[in-house]
Amino acid sequence: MIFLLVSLFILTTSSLLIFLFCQSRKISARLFLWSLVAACGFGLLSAGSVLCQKTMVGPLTSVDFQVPVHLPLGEFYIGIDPLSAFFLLLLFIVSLAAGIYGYGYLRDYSGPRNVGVHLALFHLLTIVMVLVLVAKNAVLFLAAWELMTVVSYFLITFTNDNEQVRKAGYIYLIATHVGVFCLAFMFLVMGAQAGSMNFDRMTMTPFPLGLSALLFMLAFVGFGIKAGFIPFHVWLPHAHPAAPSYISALLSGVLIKIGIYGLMRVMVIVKDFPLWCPVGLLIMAAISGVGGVLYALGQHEIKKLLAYHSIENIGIIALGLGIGMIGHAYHQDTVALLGITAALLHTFNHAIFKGLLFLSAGSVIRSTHTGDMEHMGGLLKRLPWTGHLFLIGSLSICALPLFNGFISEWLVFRSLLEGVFHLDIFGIIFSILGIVALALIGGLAALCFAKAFGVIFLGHNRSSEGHDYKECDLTMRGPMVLLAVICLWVGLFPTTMVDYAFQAAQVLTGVPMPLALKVAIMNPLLLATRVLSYGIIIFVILALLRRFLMRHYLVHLTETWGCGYTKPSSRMQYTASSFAKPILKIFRSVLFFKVEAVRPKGYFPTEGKLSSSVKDVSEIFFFRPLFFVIKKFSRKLKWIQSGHTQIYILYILFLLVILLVWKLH
Amino acid sequence: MNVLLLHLAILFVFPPLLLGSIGKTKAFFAGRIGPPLLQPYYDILKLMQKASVYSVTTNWIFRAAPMVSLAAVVSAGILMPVAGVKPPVQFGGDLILFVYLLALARFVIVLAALDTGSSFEGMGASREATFGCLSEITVFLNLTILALLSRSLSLSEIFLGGLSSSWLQVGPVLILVVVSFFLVLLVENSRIPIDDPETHLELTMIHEVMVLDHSGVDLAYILYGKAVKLFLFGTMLVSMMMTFRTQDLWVDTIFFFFEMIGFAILIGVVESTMARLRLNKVSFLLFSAFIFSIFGFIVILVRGAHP
Amino acid sequence: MLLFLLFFPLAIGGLVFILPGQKSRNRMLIFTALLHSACVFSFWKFKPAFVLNGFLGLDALGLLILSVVSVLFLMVSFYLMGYFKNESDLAHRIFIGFLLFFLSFMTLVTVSRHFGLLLIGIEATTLSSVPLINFVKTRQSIEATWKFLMICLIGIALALLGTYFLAVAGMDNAQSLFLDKLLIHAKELSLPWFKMSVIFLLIGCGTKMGLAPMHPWLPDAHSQAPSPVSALLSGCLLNCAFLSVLRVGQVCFAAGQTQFFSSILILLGIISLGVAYVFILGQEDYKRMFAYSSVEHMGILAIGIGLGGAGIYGSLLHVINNAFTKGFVFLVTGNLYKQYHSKKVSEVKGVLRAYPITGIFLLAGLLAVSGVPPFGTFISELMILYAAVRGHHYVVAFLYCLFLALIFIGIADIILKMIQGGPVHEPVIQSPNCHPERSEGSHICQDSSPFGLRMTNNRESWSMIMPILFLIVIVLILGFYIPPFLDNMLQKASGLLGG
Amino acid sequence: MNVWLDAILILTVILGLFIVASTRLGTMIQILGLQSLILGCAPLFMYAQDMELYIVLVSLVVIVLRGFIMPQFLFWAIRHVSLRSDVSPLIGAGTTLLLSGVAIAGSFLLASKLHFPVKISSDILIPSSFSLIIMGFLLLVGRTKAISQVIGYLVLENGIFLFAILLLKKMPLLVEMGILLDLFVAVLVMGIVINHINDEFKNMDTIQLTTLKD
Repeated sequence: MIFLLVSLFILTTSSLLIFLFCQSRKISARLFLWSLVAACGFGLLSAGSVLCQKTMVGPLTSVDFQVPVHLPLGEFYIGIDPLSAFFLLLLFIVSLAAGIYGYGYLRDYSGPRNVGVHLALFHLLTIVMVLVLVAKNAVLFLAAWELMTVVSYFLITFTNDNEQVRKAGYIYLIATHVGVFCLAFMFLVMGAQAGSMNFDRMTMTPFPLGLSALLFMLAFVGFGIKAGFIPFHVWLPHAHPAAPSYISALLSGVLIKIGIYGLMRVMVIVKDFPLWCPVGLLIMAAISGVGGVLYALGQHEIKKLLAYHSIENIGIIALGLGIGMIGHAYHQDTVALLGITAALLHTFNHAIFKGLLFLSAGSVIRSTHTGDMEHMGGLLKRLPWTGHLFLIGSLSICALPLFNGFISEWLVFRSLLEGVFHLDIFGIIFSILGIVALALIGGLAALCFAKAFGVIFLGHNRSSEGHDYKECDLTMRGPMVLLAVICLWVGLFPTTMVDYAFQAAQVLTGVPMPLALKVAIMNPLLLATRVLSYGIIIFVILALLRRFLMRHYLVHLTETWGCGYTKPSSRMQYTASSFAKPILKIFRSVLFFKVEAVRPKGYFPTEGKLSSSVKDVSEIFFFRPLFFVIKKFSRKLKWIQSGHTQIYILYILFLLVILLVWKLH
Repeated sequence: MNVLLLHLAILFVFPPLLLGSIGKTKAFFAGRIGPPLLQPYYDILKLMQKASVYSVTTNWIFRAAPMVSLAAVVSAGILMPVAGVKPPVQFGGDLILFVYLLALARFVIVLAALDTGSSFEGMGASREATFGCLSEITVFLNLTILALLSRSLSLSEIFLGGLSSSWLQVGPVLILVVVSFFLVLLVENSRIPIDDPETHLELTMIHEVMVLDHSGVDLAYILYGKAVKLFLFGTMLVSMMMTFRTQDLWVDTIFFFFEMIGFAILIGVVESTMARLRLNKVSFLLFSAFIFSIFGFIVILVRGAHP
Repeated sequence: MLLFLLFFPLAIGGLVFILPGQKSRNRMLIFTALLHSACVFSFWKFKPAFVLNGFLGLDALGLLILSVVSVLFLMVSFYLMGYFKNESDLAHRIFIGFLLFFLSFMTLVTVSRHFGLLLIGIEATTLSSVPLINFVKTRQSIEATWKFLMICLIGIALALLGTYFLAVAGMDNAQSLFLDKLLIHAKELSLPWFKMSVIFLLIGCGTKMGLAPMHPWLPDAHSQAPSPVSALLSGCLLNCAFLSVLRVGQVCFAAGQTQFFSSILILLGIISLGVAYVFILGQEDYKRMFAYSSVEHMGILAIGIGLGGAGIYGSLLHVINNAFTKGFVFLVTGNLYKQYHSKKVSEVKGVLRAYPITGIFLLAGLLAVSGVPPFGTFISELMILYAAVRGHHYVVAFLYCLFLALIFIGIADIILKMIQGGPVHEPVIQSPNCHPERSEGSHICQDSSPFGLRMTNNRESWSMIMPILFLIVIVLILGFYIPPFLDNMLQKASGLLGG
Repeated sequence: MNVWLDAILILTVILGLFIVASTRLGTMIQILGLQSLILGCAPLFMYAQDMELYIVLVSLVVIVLRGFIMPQFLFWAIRHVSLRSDVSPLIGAGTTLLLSGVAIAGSFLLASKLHFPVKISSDILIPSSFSLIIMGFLLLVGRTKAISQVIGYLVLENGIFLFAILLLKKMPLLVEMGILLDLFVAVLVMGIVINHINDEFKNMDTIQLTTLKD
């Protein structure tokens, strides 16, 4: 705990100092860098110390700290239990990486905005996110949550001269703030039930099933907006392209995970829900996962694509969570623990590799000055570091073996299969649904990232004007390398993280982990990694064989075989849209996939055009009409303020008469 | 120990023979003598002795891809019980690893195809990835059914006797699974009616067009990898159908040998009797495979054959 | 002591009319305000005795509102120093004089223990604020004044009738309209008359308080008055009216008619929220928008009182928060108007870039008005919601949340448009009708150079920043921490209303 | 004496009807003055049995203020106005008259419903005050000239005062005087504002005062 307080203290003071020195960029940047490193170090220590404790006291060991400040409902009461600690872990890792990267990113920023203030806000965001994670009082939680929204809004709209950015920020602010009302409602209902706003007291109190269903729905909407479940995901694809890359890394790595954290916290407080709640969660998860990756396939703007992938991964996480809750509802501890562990681990992994992806995407955008994949290509030669780091990221997000994504998806699959084994027909049906969804997600994700990596980094360069691509420097490379290393580490030696995830999962299930089950989970993972090592050995052997066979041939290089075309040009490559077209055509009915083509005509054809696009259903067909209706309604009623005094007096009279009739008939 | 050696030996030596016997079958139907049975071995050895040509566009990915994919396929093979022989490694949930290793193999080949920056290979890559990710679902679903029937999550337990009782209980389900699995197998290994390994008309090909630029050792690796993959799928299909085992190792091996040859002949028959489907029909085929296995599930749930 | 508090500003106000020199008048104003607040804060320590055989007295509620009024008035009078630059001497005399009258009448409202006197005070505040609203005599301002005058007077007439009914209700026991007597005899009041009186009083005071549908005067008056005056109107005057509603509430609570009372209040509150949403969404005039948000907050107060329990504490807390928030928000609009010479949202761009301080203040205004932490409004609004949930008024809670969300959407849209983006470079020139505040309009001629904006930026004087900053800080602190003495006072006050 | 009181009350109501019916501002103001004057006398008749100095004082102030000063002031306020009749009212005179007839009936009905805690010397006092109030509202809502709205407000106030007569003894002098003073100041302010309106708009039609709206 003390470590956490220290890091909070460092962050607070340094953010104030940065704000004071915001005029001189040099000082503020230095200050930012070192304070960030120190604070994150202490934070990681605190999280680790909680997660490593091997006490048999049971899962609910939490270290508390309280400041005697009187507010009507709330008090400043924080504590770390394994669940919070787990999220703190990823928070500190990602914000460390993103922060250092941002320091490098902004070094040669020459815009009108004040960098010092921006950096101070970055610290502030870290602080409030920590507070959300460790808050043990609903009001503190809400306040921190709300602040988180506001601060992140300002970070997103850093470059708000751009109309697009302003719009994106506005959508983000609106969406999340509306979510806050659901949360406030939910927590207050809990508080009214428990008679106190402290989480501990709430955890003690039992909730009647009907009420808990209501709470679940409120929580799902409130936290789901933040986490980006379909159909509440609307803000994500707007916010990410608008924000600077390290901010999107933080958003998608940590911020949306905090939505997941909230959901889990609610599950800790309200222990049992009616069965349809987890089932609903599972279904929404399947929809978000598949929908997210399908939309991602349709995107050609790199950060939009990554944003939709965040939605997909939230779907995967929620699949694990859902099956875990179903298992909990059936009192199948194996399924429950497995599912929740899988969800937690995937949360961590996604934070890491999505952070990596966003950061590397950022340095791509920084050197190409565009986010449109159709103008990229062949960058692996020009930006070797970025390219390879992006490759590692995409291998992880495709859950391919050797990388961390595989471990967590393996766990999710495992839990779903356990569900198939241990549940009754009803449960089996939904486990199958989960399996199908997850399989589809995995395949599509692989397809999508083959497209992304291939189109951005491989082949010829598509852009017409020649850029001077310059590779990012050490301060930007370092954090990415750190994240990449973590990806590989978790992929090859998963035991530690899985162990931590177990610690956290026990908080949710409330039952301490039987050792046998732990072994039953751990062993396969170890064996799987052993198979992977065999694979590596085979690879080495093959490589040596190849070297041996080719020893006395000199490799000669030519053009790619153009299949008979005499002048193959870079514009003849497969583009991102054409790569994704077949699969999108298969799913066109749900995606509203449309291809507009202007075909060249005549003997001396003028230039033709071809563009394909997918429509985000929930945005186009739900939210926009909704807002339109709201605005229209308010415009319809403007006549109330007609400007005639006489009419106004009439209102008073009417009210008088109505009240008299109503009250004294 | 020798069991292990036997497993690896079969895994490494046998696969090209399948291709050979398929070729023979097709030649028989075409009324030709056709290439010798061991032609694939010759091809691979010949390719291994040749130099390679590389495009200037490509990176190391292009060169590493064949090795990675072959390694992935082989290490997937390490999980697969062959001829009633326990695989070197087995654990609960290795079927997931199995599928993901195959996915890895496909992924790197797709990347290699994109690496060349050629329009045709990009096209092939796109198609391969598309059909691959669609067939993956069905593979998973079928494996889940088998796991449910044999109450275990590891391939070896499923295929070594896990299913023997199920034929009696829920035969129809297994038939459905076998059919859908066979369809998926055709797609995964790019055989007719989905894809034609022989023709070299770029626009019609899926898998072949991806590897147009590979040559020499790399092509050899790819060919061999293809053979191993076919072998693995064939093994699964065969051990799905032939659950009967005498506990004698050698007898089982002989049996297995003939079963596989039979499987190859079956493929050959299909290839020589059917025409190639139009590309946009392939997804229907995959969908029907999916429907088969879903239907199998429904039968299971109705029969109450689940725990 | 109370008498001194009443008559001192009155006397000074009279004196100011004959006092030459703006400087001296300003000094007088500030001196009075300081003295006034000093007295008021002494009351927190030593409770003043009842005077005029019980006509005047100060209980917790009164003290609460009185202190709010006094602090806000002090800040506004500081602000005024930098606000008036060059306008006619007479206008200035009148303005300062009536400002002081206004103060003393508001004091009267807060200290009166007799319903008749209360109403007299309220009417007096109305009348004395007329010259303030009509300070710059343009068509719009005159129209606004007229509406304000007519509607408020009618409202007060109804309230007067209500008090008479109350007297009738208490004819055979309470024998008078003294609050304390009424509270004692509340149980024996004859119901039909009492209920009628409550209805009339609520409508009357609601009119003054700006509850929908009696609100229409409010946006006009607030948008047309000079910004400091709008700050006073929505920070002090509305709260005084709210106090009179609370007095009615006290009697109802004593008479055990809380149900009857609260149902009406909740209804009015919800209507006000709805009206605020309708007019805030897509509003073109930022002062009008803030005025409507005053309507919204009055609605919130009414709902809080109506819900009872924690809601009463919450809405009393919200009185303080809202008063200071609205105060500084309107002062900020004053700064904005000085810099952009327009109330049109479409003509204000990139404030944050052009005038960082004002921009940050405006931002704080957005957050505070829409109840976002760390501002105190968050806590108070949350408490009111809590009361709704606690009392199982789920429908009320739902509507409350819905309308607050919609209103936030509206306000955020407008303010973000204003503060973000690059600044507009050419200053906006308009026909004199469009900017009623002539005193400020006089800057235009100097500003019509491309660098006008920068110049006005320098004119952002300390006296126009410090008061705003002070108010913001208060609201911020209330968001983190409620000092025990304030807490006790709030407890006591809500105890009077049965909270 | 009740006969006198009743007569006075009826007279006030009838005068109110006259005001409602007439469209010429001058006459309206005069009749208003007359009505206020008679109202001023009402307390004297009501508390004829137990007269007190304080009541006399109140009624005197009322007679002077409302009967004489206010009308004069109103005349002063409209001295520049050329067009002295409220043409094109929102609700025509006939309709207004009809409505006020209905109002009178209604208020009698209402008054019969609620019973007064103590004995009143005249049982038509409450209904007549109600009907005056309603007439005031009719004027306020129905007329467009600023001045006629002021008149409406005054009629309303008269009605309220009529009711207040009942409670004259309960009300402390301070409060009564305060209320009267307030009323007087209110009329002053209104007059001043009407002057401003005249200056700015060149006439005092409130229809022009509708620029501020959403």
